[in-house]
Amino acid sequence: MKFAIVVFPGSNCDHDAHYALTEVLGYEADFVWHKETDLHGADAVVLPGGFSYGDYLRSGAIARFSPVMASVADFAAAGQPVLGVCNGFQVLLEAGLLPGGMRRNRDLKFICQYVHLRVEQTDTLFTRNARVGQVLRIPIAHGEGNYYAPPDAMARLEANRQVIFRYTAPDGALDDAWNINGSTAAIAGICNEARNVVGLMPHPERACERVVGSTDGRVILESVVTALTGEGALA
Amino acid sequence: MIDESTLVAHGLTQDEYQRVLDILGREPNLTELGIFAVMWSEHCSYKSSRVHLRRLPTESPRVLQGPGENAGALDIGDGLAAVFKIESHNHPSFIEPYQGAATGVGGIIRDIFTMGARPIALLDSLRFGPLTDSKTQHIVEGVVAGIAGYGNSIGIPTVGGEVAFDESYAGNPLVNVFCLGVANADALILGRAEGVGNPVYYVGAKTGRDGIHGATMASAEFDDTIDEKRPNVQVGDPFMEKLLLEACLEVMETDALVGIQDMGAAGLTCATCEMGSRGGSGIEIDVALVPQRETGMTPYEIMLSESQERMLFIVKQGREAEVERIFEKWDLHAVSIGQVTADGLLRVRDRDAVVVEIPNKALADEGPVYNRPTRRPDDFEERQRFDLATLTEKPPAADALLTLLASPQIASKRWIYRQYDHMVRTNSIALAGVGAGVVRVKGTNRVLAFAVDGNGRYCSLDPRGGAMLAVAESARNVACSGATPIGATNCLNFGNPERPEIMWQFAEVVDGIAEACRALNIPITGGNVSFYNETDGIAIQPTPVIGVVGLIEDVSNVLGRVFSQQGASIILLGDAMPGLGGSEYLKLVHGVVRGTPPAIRLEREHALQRCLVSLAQAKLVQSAHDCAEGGLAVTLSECCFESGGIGAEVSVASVSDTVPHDVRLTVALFGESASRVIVSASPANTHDVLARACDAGIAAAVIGQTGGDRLRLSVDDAPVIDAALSEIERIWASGVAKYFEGRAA
Amino acid sequence: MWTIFFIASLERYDVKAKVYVTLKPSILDPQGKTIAQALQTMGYQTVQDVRQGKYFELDLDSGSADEARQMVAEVADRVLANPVIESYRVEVE
Amino acid sequence: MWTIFFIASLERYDVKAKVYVTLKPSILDPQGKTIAQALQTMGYQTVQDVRQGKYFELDLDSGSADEARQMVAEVADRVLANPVIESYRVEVE
Ligand SMILES: Nc1ncnc2c1ncn2[C@@H]1O[C@H](COP(=O)(O)OP(=O)(O)O)[C@@H](O)[C@H]1O
Ligand SMILES: [Mg+2]
Repeated sequence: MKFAIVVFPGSNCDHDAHYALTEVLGYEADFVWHKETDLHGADAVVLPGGFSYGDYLRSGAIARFSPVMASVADFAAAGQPVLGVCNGFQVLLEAGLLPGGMRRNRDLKFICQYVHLRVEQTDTLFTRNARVGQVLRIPIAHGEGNYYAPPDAMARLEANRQVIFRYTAPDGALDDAWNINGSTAAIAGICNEARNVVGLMPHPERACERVVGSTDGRVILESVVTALTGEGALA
Repeated sequence: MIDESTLVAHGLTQDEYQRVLDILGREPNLTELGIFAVMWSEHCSYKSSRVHLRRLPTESPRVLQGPGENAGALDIGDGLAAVFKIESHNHPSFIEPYQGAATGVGGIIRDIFTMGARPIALLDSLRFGPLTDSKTQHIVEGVVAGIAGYGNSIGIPTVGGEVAFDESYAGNPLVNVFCLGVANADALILGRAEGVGNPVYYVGAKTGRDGIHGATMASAEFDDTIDEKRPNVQVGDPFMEKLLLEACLEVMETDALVGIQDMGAAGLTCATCEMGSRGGSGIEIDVALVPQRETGMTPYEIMLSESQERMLFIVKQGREAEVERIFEKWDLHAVSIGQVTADGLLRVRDRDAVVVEIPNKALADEGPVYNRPTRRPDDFEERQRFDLATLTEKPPAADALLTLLASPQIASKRWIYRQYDHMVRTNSIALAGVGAGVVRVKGTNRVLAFAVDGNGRYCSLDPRGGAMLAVAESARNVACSGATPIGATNCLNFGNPERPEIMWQFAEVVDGIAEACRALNIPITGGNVSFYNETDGIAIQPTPVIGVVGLIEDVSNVLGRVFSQQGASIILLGDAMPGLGGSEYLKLVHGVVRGTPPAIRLEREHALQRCLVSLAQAKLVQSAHDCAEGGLAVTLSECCFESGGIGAEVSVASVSDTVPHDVRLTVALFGESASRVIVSASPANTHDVLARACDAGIAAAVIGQTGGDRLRLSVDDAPVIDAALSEIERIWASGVAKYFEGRAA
Repeated sequence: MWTIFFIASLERYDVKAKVYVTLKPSILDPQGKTIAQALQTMGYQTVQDVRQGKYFELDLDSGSADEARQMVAEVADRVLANPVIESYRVEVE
Repeated sequence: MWTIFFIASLERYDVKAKVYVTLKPSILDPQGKTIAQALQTMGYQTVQDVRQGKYFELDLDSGSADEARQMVAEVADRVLANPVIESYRVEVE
């Protein structure tokens, strides 16, 4: 099982993703420089967090024009798994591989803290090992994570069950006070219609070891391995 | 040609100018004069502080690099080095809070990766005026956002820091930033130019007219002409620096580099002459080859520009293409602007014309050195005098505790550190806000812990004692996480050194730091001095900020601040002593800043810290928290906060020889006696903890148990505080944030 | 009371103001520079330089356009722009 | 070669273009809302609403104003604005 981790200029969670996937979880992972168009024969692609191009203009707005993105789009179109984390999610939105866009956080501040995410759907490549309603404790670190999609797009997202994670209270209750950045419908993560492309603002790669505070992020990274290889499938 | 007013504009004295004439044996031209002026400014030359800084201890078997290079380095085992330093960006942060703080972060990060280290953590040490003032709120908002904006973008976690508020900083905020990186111990890269004929390369942002004379500005007080100093503002570009960081680290792996230095204060001038001087070489460059952002720039402007995110490096002849290729990969264009020469001169050309010719050594090492007069302030003894009996009308203890917990000084700093990405790089073990920064070193079992501390109020009452307390507190914070302190850096923030009272404070502080570092076996590997922190003749409190670095050899020995179990024993290590001098309680509850700060016995402090480390290694304690501002009552509260609702019931005896009787209670609760730590231990381990403390010669007593959802405190068996934890925690949690609700960012 | 209030409210106008905030020309604009480079890389070779600024639309309920102009200039100076590094321009319709 | 280059370079114009980008009207603008509230708190009671957007100045070296207009419209649509949430306006001098 091999992952490709795309490195844009300004990506800064690329090494964290690599460490989590290889050192912690024991998979293979290659960095793919944004000017490359070959995905190194990977089985899954990760667009990591960070500040591609400094987040200048809009988060992800410049990175989506990188040469590698055409290959990522083809890879996604072929039904293969693509995960965008934080800035990676923003790149996927800008690239049109996922619907919607991001605004500044409701309180206009960058926010770094643990949040609670409720798993809404498990029939995606990145949540199949989780339970519906399971609450994950995973950190966020972003200034522009206030998700928005126009009403018609929202209706389609909900009808197609494309909302995968929502910000909730620790017990999984929806509550505006726990909607950390003011996202529409408390959306923390979504998938595409084919359910192979997933983007989320929280950082699963930061929540893979007890020593740094949580292991709740593993289920997201492990799900795709189970989906592709059968390893670690739930009984 | 060089007249009196030109000298004044450049901040050079007649004597200094005479020295220039002697060195050159001729009149300098204006560009040369500008170069001398910045290199001999206080900021670059340390002319007022040098004679004192020599008294600091700088050696230990772990020191790989002491003061003098871009950063210090300590051996941390496994073939690795911790590379760290602290820098101030006080003046720029007052003029433009966001950009000033942001470029301060950028500058210290460059100092670290210049040494060949990958930066892995930042800490910030901040001082502002009272938060009730809207101008201060604006500054705080900008500074915090600026640090966040730069650190978050470049992907280096800000894992902790400290902040204090006092009137003396209202017109002179302090922004000190500490950065730490990890390098291979045998691959440290130095800022030297060697090898005649080796090319000198420039890479990074283009040069604009930014911050020309920033270094001389940092060496002058603020006054009504501040507006004229404004066009100098430098804007940070963290994206550019991220590219530089990655490209430089990649180039450093090739061994094609001879030396490298960032262009910080005094820009191209400082980078060229310092590298030349360290390597005993000459350097010749052509300013026409320097990439420029603006048109019509003169050699003077190019040499003195402080545009950010620029590096200068020397490449081994024949390896140029390899180096250029790596920079190209990162979309950076490294250009050769000159070469190393044998004559020891800084020679600057503008195409065919030679515009500067000055010996590197004269600029970098042979600047003026002043042993400025010192005088103890006349009111020194008077301010230390304080009679506890004058404290009438004391509020009930419970009310005083609430006042303290609600004050920004003591309240939760979450509003600040939540804006900092403190988790990127997935090394942060203790989360920001729960003690020292604690960061693992991937690929090893080792952990580094570091803290910045400094108490300006203590230092204003007793500079020497206050400095010792700062070293002790910083080291104690590190030891509370289970780490052995192994080295330190320092940032010395003071007023105008030309005033004898300020110079006296400075000399006393240096002596205090030196004495404490010797006693605690902590070498100083570098630092920074920031003078002229005055507005309209009013100086800041003398504020030494000490950044101590500690080492934990086994990640499983890391300790946190908060109680982790119900029913644990609460143990106080160390003695309570009489006195309230300089305390947070006196200031916040009575508005009094007087008395003598707590006395410190350094050998006891050392024993306490060693004892803490041994308790952590033996896994006998569950938590440890330094007893500092606000005394025992505040410290116990902090141990309960963020613990998931674990309360405590504690009973202590008052300090017996304190008079009068009703003050004893106050001293017991809010006195800030040094060298005290609260630890918690399971009942089964309690005896062993006490026995180890006894062996170490440390007073230790079980003062209560964790449990319940209240904080209950008795003094001499009389209950004095009984509060619902959730309620006092709410007050503490909003103490800083409440000032920023509804502000337009 | 009622009448006075009624008359006063009749005298208010809906005014739209626009404020353009730009970095002063000599100040580095990292965003603009990065955007310009990206556009060139994408093949928009004719782009020489890009500067990024801020743009505000204010809806006011003002006594007069003059009153609005004065107020918006003050707001621009105090809040919307950072006069240390930015300049601004106000337009009132 | 020389002549051709010379003629070509004669035919280029320095063109300045401006692009204004704002969130679509139906989308809540958290920045604008916060500024409006802050202004009201500061005593600017006549402020009803604020919207914050971005403003770009592009320096081009174009064959003609028309060519520039077309190119800038494309750049605004593809790059400077995100049409999912933003609208834009282009001005070419
Ligand atoms: N300016 C700051 N930046 C980041 N974190 C801060 C800042 N100020 C305080 N903190 C965090 O808040 C915690 C409490 O601060 P402080 O009371 O100074 O700690 P301590 O009592 O351990 O010295 C610290 O552990 C620190 O990590
Ligand atoms: Mg402290």
